[in-house]
Amino acid sequence: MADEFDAGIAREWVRVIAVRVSEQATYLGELDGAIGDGDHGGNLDRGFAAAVGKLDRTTDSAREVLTATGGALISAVGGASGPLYGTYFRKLARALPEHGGASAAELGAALQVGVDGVRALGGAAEGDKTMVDALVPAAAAFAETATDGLPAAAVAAAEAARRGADATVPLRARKGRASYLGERSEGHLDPGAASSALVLAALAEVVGG
Amino acid sequence: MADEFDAGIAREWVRVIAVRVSEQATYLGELDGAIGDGDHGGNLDRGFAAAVGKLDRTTDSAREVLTATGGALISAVGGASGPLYGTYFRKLARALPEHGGASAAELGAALQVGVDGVRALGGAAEGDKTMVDALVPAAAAFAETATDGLPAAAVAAAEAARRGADATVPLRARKGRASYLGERSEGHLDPGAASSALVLAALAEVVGG
Amino acid sequence: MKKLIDGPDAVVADALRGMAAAHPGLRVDVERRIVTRTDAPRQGKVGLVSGGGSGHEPLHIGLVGLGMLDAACPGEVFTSPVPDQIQAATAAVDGGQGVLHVVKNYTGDVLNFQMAAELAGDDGVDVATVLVNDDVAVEDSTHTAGRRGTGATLFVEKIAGALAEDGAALKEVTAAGKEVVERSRSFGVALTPCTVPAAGRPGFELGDDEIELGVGIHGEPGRERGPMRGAAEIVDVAMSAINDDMPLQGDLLVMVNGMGGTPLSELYVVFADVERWLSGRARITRSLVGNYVTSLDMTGCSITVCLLTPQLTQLWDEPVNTPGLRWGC
Amino acid sequence: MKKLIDGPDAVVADALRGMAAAHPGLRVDVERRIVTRTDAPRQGKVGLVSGGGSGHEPLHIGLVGLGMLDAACPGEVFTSPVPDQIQAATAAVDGGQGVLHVVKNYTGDVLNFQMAAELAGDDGVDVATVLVNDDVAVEDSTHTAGRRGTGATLFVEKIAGALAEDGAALKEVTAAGKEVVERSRSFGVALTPCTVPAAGRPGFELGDDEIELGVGIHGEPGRERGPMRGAAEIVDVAMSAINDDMPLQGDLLVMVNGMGGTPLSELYVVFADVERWLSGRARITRSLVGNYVTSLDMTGCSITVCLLTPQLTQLWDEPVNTPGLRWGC
Ligand SMILES: Nc1ncnc2c1ncn2[C@@H]1O[C@H](COP(=O)(O)OP(=O)(O)O)[C@@H](O)[C@H]1O
Ligand SMILES: Nc1ncnc2c1ncn2[C@@H]1O[C@H](COP(=O)(O)OP(=O)(O)O)[C@@H](O)[C@H]1O
Ligand SMILES: [Mg+2]
Ligand SMILES: [Mg+2]
Ligand SMILES: [Mg+2]
Ligand SMILES: [Mg+2]
Repeated sequence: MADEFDAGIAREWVRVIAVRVSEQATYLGELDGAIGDGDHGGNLDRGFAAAVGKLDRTTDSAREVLTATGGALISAVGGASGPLYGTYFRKLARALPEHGGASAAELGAALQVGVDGVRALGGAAEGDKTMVDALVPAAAAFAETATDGLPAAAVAAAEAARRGADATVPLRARKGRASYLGERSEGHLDPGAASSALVLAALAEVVGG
Repeated sequence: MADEFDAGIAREWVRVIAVRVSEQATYLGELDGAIGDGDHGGNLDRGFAAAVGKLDRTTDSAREVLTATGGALISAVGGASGPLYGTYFRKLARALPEHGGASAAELGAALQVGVDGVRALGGAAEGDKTMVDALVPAAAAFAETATDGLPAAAVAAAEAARRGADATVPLRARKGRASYLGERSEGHLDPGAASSALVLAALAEVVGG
Repeated sequence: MKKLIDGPDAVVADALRGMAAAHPGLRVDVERRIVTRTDAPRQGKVGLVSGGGSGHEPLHIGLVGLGMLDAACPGEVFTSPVPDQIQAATAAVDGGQGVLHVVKNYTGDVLNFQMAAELAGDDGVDVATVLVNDDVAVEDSTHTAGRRGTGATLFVEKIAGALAEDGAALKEVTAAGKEVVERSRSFGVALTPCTVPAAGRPGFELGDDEIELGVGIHGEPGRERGPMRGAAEIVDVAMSAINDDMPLQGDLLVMVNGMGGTPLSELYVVFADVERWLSGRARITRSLVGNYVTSLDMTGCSITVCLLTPQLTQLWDEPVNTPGLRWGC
Repeated sequence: MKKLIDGPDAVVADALRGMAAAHPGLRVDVERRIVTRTDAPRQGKVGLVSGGGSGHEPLHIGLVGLGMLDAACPGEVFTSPVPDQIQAATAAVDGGQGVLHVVKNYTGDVLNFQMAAELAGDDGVDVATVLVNDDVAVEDSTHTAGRRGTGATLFVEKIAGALAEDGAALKEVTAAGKEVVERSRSFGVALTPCTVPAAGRPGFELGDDEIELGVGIHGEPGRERGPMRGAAEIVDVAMSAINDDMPLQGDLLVMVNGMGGTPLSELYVVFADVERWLSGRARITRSLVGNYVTSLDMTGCSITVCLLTPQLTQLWDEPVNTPGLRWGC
């Protein structure tokens, strides 16, 4: 049970995401195969493996850790999700204190800044059936429950992300590759929203929620 | 029951070959598919259809009828069998009397000349697993029984061709496409030998044997 | 899956090694995945950079050379290249007159090239972008990611490349590229799906008597799945879709492009049908028939049409010397 | 069977119609099935005629033009052309210096060209023949029809074509063609079979994990059927077979040729492996990677190697302008 989101936890977060993504790579690929091109699992697997390799093991700044993670994702992924998740981590990192760790409230604000970065870059709004549909409610839930402490806030965020992801199923995609399908995109879980739920679940896991 | 191989019978021979080849095209193609490239049925179907279209309907010379048939085969087939059957008919035609029909003895000698043409052009000897294995015994049987009359000689030739064709099954091919297969060509009926048996059976049919 | 490869993850690097060995006229950086002309950067010449997922060869790596691209950045199979890679390629071909990025309209390509352009801008390189979105099978609305970039990419690379070779400024080269995009449309058809090496099985399924009309170059589904039919009927669907979107008239550049697994003879059959379809409406004055913008081993074809102008025709005709496209030298 | 055609029996004629529309620089006689250079016959120049079954495009109809063939005669799919057709093509390109027939060693091709040569001889045309038999997968003995003609046909057409373009006499052009045959060897591998349109189903069957080693360009079986393996191992089988038959040394021209259904990227992977296999033994100084001598939609590739001499290299480099092969002009 952590009270502060410090560099060690940030590193652990990235490591756990990498493990979960690798475990779920086939599943994420299948989700993407249904309404995209099937590479989302492979893309994130490659990306987070690179991020683990680029973890700044010396710094005590969570901000530096996650900045490196964002950069690694951008440099290693290539697909739409690379720049988007890369931006998410880089923007949220930049919103963290320059040195040391962050409080729950600070992390909550940072997650919000991360999502704003994703929205600005990709142009997707809520309801467009993208990762935004999981990241937005997650950030909101985290901020709302931040006063209950890091673990509780992370659990709330993870749950919100999961619900947000599940809610993409009936939607018609308006962004990304799935939008080519028009109404045929309905009835499928968005792969990016699914991986976002996984990213937030990993956070809850590492802060001991 | 015909006593003379005249122009009318020659035309009927070509027409019946065309019908039988067309009926057996798939079968001949399958034989060729097993040890060649599968087009023997289509080749002969195209060739004899062209030959029927080129039948000289005005002449009373069997020689002229079959010369045109040979030419049509050469012009329409393309595969190995085109020049070979074309040569067979052209050479045997040239050995027939210039005008009118031929006696059984004359036709027997002509069939022999036809086979010699095939051997000279293709370089195949008996036992090489080709049409030669059917055409050679057929010509020999015809010549031997010519004194019994045209129908009897034609029946003997047809039977000899059939036996000769069947005897190609165990042989290893030494000519044509099947020779690439080496020992894998053993155990298959040679398609050209099979079609030769059909050509001779058609002769027996039209002379009323 | 049966493929002539030495491991599914090594395909891109191994193919680049093969290119390096086969084309001494190209500089191939296998490590960084950049193919450049050996004479790059050419001082005073606008640089042309393109790239995208691998699996569409000869696009883009086979279109580097005189009169066309200065550099290409291949990504993983069907995955866009990354910003660092594009930035490095951009830097490598900047001859002081700026660099044009030719980008196919897919979210991944757009975002990665956009980030690269920002990085290159930070390095002081003047970067412009032409976004190719020629695929009429996709509804073009604010409710989608917009039309996909397919066959017209080759037209843009050839024509902008010729203009850059002639010494035109970045603004002109960009304008010509955009003009080609505006005047070009494509429509694709898949008869059988393709298999990404890393996936090991076909990306989608098609019945024995089914085809995908309006397919993308990654096998993305299109307008409809329908029964198999003759080439002339398929051509009618494709040409009607193109013509409805951009009425065809005057002089045309037409490409009948194979998806990778279709024999050349069939592409010529399709071209004959396209010519018949157009007769009385427009005139094909320039053409390409072959495998240019492929989707691995997919069978099928796409048809791309560009409404020519005298200037575009002239630029099309200028010399080009790349592994995939060559004439005039 | 799903093919982009308008009826299985019309493929050859329809593809020729497409060629006619796409290549105004060629004279295409759809009726008689002859493709000729528009400037034929060229007085004082030896004419080059080749032909064979269709389905191997761009061979031969796509290799007509400056520096290569003067005429090509396509037969039905996988069936040799007929004597009248070859005779007509021969007459059409005879510029008084005689005509060379480039013939692949298949009984059907040999016999039909032989008859055509006799007919042309009767017309007073001096005809010589180069028989191409480069396929080492076939045992070469008096007990077979001899080795099949495959990839080296393109080498012969290019090199003899260049010499003819230079104004050499029939004897010299023929000798150069024969020299190329003597110095060239090929080996092919099929991963999946091809489907002849008229047959409607694959010509042979291969298991999901099986390949045919030493396959011919019509899918004829080769040395052995074996389990699927990596590209480097396949290259080892092919190169060892070639090297056992003709020790490789010095400067080589190497073609890695796709069978029609294999992506270009895989052919480059194979080329990289060939280069690695040769390292320390010989040097690739000229190369071709692509679909040149195909077998409809078959997947797989063939490797063809020619031991170069300075003269052969020079002839290879001379300008060529055909739909399928073009450089130097
Ligand atoms: N414009 C966008 N804004 C936000 N997210 C997007 C956008 N476009 C795509 N995505 C997300 O990216 C996911 C696909 O990622 P991935 O498969 O890795 O990339 P690609 O589509 O390039 O193959 C989608 O499921 C969606 O959640
Ligand atoms: N050199 C030859 N001499 C005699 N007959 C031959 C020779 N080569 C092939 N044949 C015959 O031709 C038949 C094959 O004919 P066909 O399939 O029509 O031609 P292709 O082999 O060109 O496809 C063989 O079954 C064989 O009987
Ligand atoms: Mg994807
Ligand atoms: Mg045959
Ligand atoms: Mg992708
Ligand atoms: Mg044949």
